[in-house]
Amino acid sequence: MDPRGRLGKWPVYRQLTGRDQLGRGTAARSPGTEAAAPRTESADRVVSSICPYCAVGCGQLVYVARRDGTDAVTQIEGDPDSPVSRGRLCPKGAASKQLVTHPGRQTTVLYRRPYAAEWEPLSLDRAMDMIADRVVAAREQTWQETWQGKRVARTMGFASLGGATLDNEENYLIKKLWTAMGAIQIENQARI
Amino acid sequence: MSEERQVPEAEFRSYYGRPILKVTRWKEPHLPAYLFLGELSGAAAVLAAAAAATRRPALARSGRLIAAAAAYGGAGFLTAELGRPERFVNMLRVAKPTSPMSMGSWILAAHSGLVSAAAASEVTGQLPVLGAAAGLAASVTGPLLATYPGVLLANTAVPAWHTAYRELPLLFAGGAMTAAGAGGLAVSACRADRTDFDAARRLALAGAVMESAAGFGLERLHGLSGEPYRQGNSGNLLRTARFLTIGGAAATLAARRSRIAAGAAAALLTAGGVCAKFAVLRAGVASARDPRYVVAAQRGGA
Amino acid sequence: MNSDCIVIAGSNMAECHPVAFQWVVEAKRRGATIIHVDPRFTRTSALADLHVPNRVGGDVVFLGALINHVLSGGHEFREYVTAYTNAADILPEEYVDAEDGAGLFSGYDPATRSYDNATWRPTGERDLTLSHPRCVFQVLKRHFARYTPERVQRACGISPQDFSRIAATLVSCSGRERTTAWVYAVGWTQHTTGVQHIRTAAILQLLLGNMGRPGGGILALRGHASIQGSTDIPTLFDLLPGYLPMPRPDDVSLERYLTRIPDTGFWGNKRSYLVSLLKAWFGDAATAENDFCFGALPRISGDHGTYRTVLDMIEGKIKGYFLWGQNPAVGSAGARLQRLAMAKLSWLVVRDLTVIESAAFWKNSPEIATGELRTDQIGTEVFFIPAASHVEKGGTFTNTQRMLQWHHKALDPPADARSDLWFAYHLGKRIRARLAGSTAARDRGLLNLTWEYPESGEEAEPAAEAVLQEVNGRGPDGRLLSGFAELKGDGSTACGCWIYSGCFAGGVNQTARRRPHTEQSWVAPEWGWAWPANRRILYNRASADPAGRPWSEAKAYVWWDAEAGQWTGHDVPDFERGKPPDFVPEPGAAGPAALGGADPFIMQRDGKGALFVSAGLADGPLPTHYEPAESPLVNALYKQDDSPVAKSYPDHPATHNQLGGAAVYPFVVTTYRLTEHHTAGGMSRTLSRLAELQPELFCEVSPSLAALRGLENGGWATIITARAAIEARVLVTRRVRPLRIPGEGVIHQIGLPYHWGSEGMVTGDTVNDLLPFVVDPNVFIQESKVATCDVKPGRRPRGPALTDLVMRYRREAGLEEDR
Amino acid sequence: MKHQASVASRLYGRLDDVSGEAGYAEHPPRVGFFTDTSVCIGCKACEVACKEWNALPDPDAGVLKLSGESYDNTSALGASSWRHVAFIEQGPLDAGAPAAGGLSPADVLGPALAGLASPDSVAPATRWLMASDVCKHCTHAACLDVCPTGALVRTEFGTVIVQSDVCNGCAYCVSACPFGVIDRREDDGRAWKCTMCYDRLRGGMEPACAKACPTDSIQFGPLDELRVTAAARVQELHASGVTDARLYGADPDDGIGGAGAFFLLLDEPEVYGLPPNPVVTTKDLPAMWKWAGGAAALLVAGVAAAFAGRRP
Repeated sequence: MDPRGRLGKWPVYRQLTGRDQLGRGTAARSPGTEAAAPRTESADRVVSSICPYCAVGCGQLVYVARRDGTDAVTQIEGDPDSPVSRGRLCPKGAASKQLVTHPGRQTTVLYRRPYAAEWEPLSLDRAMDMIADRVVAAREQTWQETWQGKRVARTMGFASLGGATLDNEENYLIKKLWTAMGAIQIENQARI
Repeated sequence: MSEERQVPEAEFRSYYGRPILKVTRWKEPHLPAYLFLGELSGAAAVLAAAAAATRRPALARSGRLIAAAAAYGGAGFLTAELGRPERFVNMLRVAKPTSPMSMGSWILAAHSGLVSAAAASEVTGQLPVLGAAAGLAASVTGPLLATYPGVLLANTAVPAWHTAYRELPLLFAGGAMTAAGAGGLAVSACRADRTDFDAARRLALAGAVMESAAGFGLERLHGLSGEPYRQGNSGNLLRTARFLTIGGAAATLAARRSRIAAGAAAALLTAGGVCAKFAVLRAGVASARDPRYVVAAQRGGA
Repeated sequence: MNSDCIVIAGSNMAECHPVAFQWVVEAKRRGATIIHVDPRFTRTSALADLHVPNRVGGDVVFLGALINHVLSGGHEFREYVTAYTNAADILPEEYVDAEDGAGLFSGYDPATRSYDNATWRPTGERDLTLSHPRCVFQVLKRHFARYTPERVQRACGISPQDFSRIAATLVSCSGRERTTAWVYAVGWTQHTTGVQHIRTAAILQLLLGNMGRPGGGILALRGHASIQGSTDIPTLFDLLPGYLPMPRPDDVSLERYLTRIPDTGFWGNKRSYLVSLLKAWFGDAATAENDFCFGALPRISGDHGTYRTVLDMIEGKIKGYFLWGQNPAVGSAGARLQRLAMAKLSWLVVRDLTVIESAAFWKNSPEIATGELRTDQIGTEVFFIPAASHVEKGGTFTNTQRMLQWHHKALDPPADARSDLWFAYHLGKRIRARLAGSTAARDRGLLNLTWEYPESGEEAEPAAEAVLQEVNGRGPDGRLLSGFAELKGDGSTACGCWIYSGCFAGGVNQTARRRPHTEQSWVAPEWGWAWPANRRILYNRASADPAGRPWSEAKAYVWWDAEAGQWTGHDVPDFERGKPPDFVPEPGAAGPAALGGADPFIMQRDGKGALFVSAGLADGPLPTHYEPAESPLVNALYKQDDSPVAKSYPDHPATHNQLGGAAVYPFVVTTYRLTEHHTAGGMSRTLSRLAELQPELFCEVSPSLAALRGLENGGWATIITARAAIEARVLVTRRVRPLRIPGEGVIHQIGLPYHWGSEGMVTGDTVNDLLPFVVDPNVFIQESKVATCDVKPGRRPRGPALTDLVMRYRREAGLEEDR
Repeated sequence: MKHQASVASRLYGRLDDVSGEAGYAEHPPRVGFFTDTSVCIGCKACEVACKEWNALPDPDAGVLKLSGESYDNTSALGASSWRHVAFIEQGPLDAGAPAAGGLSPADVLGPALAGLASPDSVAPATRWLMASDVCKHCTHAACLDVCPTGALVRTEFGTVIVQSDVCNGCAYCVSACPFGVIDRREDDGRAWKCTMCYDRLRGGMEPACAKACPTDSIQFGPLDELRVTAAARVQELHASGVTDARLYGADPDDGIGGAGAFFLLLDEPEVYGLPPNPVVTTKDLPAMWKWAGGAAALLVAGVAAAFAGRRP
């Protein structure tokens, strides 16, 4: 830095004394430009993931940084190592960061009372208990031990829809639990 | 739904009729006002110096005051036009000859300093020699302040402005003389001593002639690029400006006697100048918005 | 990438699977010919060498005519067909082909609208000369003899020139030295003849010798991230993990159940698959004495598909409903009925990232606007339980190439959001706690369930790795198994899903392998793990000739290494490693032992590719053209107009007469997706980055239809079917062409992307309201690719007037009662 | 490497070492984009990847309308859209030169539909051009030249960026850009455009759009290498019968000295909304200053003449 400090920072001075007389480059660079760096470099960790949208299964890299005490996803982009996608993504895959961080995401439990006109908040724990009660009750009320004289040991009291957007492990537990409960009305997007 | 963009098809193709260029972000009244005040300040400074040199102290005094006021008025509009006005000082961050606005900023800064000094010494009576020197120097920065905007507009991708790089500086130089002349008329009309009045009148007349000639030159710009100066709202405005200026010139001729005529002449000339600036801005907007001008110009139909 | 020709039909690959499309572009750069068959000229067509617009619903005629072209011209890959397909099987005299049965095969019972396939079973003799009149090859020839290029023009609007150009390309790009690949998606499957579309392509590919070979085969482009996974480990009513069928009331014992599953090929080890599953679920409680708790499984008794369930729901028979990342109020056909059904529930639980239409139907559904439903009269109690996103939980997706890929948990989910693993696990814990003391028989299964997984973090998230290990299977000593070959039927092994066994081989999570593609072969076996046994191309034994030599150097993939005495190649052989090509099975052998050394299709009894399917399909052993449920054309090939076995629920008041005739609804409407949006829009219309790319629902119409109905580009149009009326902006485009059908005049087709609903940043009417409950008889998939409609300029009426508009059209079509 | 290029070539024409001319003693090779629109599938992954990486502001929900112009609802580059995918639907008649009766995309909107009776009177679409447009990072960048604050600068990679900690929103660049790329964001006040992911380049990373592009239509790399690849690709296409293929912005002797982001197009540039033969305005700047000087002199002369009369 020039001994006269402040004057040395003035681009016009740098134009006169440096290699960039016309002020098109080095003379006019600002502190912000000098400090430029990709925000992924300040990430605490990078996790390899798979895009949640379609069945191609493109590889994704998820960058996480710790900001004021909480972890936050700062970038999601393609995983160049993937033989399926070679680091590339489609518009939906490229929007994954917004998918997981956008304010429109509903992250607290909502409960609608029968006939009510609005949602009301409910604790997760309370909601889980209420749902368990309703499942046990519905199962009991609609249990079918036999059908047309043959043993079926099932309930048609409650149904389940969904699974194509879930992990295999999640599908496995749902199918395992539902079947053990005798609930046979279980379906997912593979059928629509 | 997009009827108004329905441009005649005949010989050219575009992307759904959408503009190729970006329409300027410069707004009314800011740009026209800055152009007019810049011209006024520049020419007034020259007038003041000429007046001082020809022992017309009253006119010199008025000239310096007008030059200072117009300079600050212009700077005010320029800063208000910025997206980030609080960073107006960044205009002096670099000195880039490739940027007319960079050069213009330095000219404006110097000119404002000089006319302020001249005006200050005029008002306070202090340091008259220094004041006179500043006034004299301002007669160098003044003309540049008046005509550099011609380069500023011409040095863009807007076909109507770019092809007018000869006419625009002349239009603004003429406009400057007219503005200063009109100012002189207005100021000296109410004084008994006629010589100030005659000089201002001659100046106004010369300015009117030059401004009208340049305006006429704009309309005659051959090819599609000049079309906005002939047609549409911008074309009408340019013709109106010329009528006002010519009217003003006529009034100036008749203004030898009555003060009212002098006032009318000053008003008409000023109105003509301002109107010409609006016309030039709107011509630029029309030229950027219609892709035909870009395509035709670059396909050789310019 | 290794294909000489790629035919994309029933799929819009560039838009719906864009990143996979890079490989089609790669193939094109190497000189492959890309053909796209689609009613619209889409972004896929823009990159194709040839786009052929077709009338939606004529696919079997088009594919059948290609088969006819191959057979009548002798273009089949003779050696491949003779050795690897059941072309030589001879059919019984009793068999009557649809050709002679006016569109019906022998064994059809009009009362039950179903077939008895007794007369389809081959006699057992075979004629390798393929000349016996009743051998499959000749039956096939006769079956498709009338599927001519002229017939294709009449049924599909495809010109003979286009047809012959495709046929010639297919033939020239198949055989020893060259292979052709077919790519399809729901464009083929969402029809009442969906399964048969794929069957026709399978026959064609077998005849051309493209199956099991690099650059050949049929690629199903599945939709969701793990929709393949959700059929392998099925949250489906009719399947157990690994495609084992759900037990039926007659399966009074494990043995009785096992006899119902054919002993074909590797299905021969069915006992070890099922018993291992039961041991995985019920652990020590499952013993040989109690049939390994086989009795604890519920029995299904017919169609419990989502459409049947929704109809039961409308009648108030169903109390509760769980939605796991699915949005039927917008994404399911007959969306209006979906919403009316949910209004009859006692309680509804929705698991999603945002408040989707199905969660807020009681507030914002179209029926509230028309007054058919009133918020204060909807008694459904609704729980919205926020879900964790894919970066807030660990687990595997199975992609459209059967590859399991682990996605790592990057951070904890916010606030109340939890993974579905957490939700299912903790719901199960709570339910089991409530039934802990019960001695009731029905609760024994639930209480005997192995339901302990290591929990971590203050949210007590169950370990997904542990669940995957259970799926992989363990030996008696708890050791993680390395493949389904190690499964035993005596209860000494436990395995959650036999086809996934090996995904945790050697205690290593194979699905989490990430060796960069730049550091391994183009088959990339060390990235993730494909079932079964990490084989990337199935039936790849067929890439070698009967003697085990590659058909050609260019297309070498898997071959017999005589010295090493085993199969080897670029991929894991889809064949018993040590079985030599000249192996002849013992007479009377069953299961894998019955497969010879030249029998690549190891899931079939005889290891041969099935040109003729004698069992397993509800709508006939050979694909036969039937018109869609709603069609502007009459079947030009058979007296039997539409599918004789398709299901349209005529017994239910809500679907009693849901179909409209072509007189009042003259135009064909087809639905599809856009690159920029995701199915029902919950994961795209809520995001500004995607919403701004395609902000409004639009319909694509040809300039001539626009002129016919006075539609203006950018203006509004109302589309009316027998079920509903919706409004959409108009996009006039020459990419949608009117089809000139000789003798029928012009068929106009309208395209409608179905992503829009009432919630999110950009909203719009729900296209699925327009569609009926009409499903394919095999897998019950709905016909949402083709229906008939009318279209009018301007926006639709608001409030009750909308219902009046629909009813006015219905009355005109002779459908008086309420829809 | 002769640093002191002649003055003329510093304003216009071929300039081989654009970073050197801007004062960088040593610098990496100039990098850029080659966009091969013949493999673009119009998926807009580039638009989303760019906005997500650069955290560009969302348009307010109210403004989200269907454009009615094929699948392009972005419509143009701008202060908050640094990538824009164009969609052009063409039939056999209007591929190449505009035939009289041909339907060019622009008039699909207009009255041409009124007279249609029979379905075949309109030729079917046989071509759907798609192209991802971006800032050209010109060798002679008018925006950079006219910028009075030195906010727009040449980087060590030869790219052009707006330094947002300097820009005061004078908007001169908006009128100077011959491609209509850069614009001022009205609520923010500053001008914005594609930075070719300058921050990523500093980290040795590829720009977000190039990385995301599924079919590698957007290729990033050293500009010299890209020009070789592009020329070969054009030959490849011509050989396979796609005779419309041509490069746009690849010629270092063109009006802007060659673009840092150039294209392979399949039709005339204006069909994509690109200027057919852009020339950097700086080329005529010396002449402009001469005319301004002359006018200033005239002004002085005029005033002098006006005051020339003797003072009694």
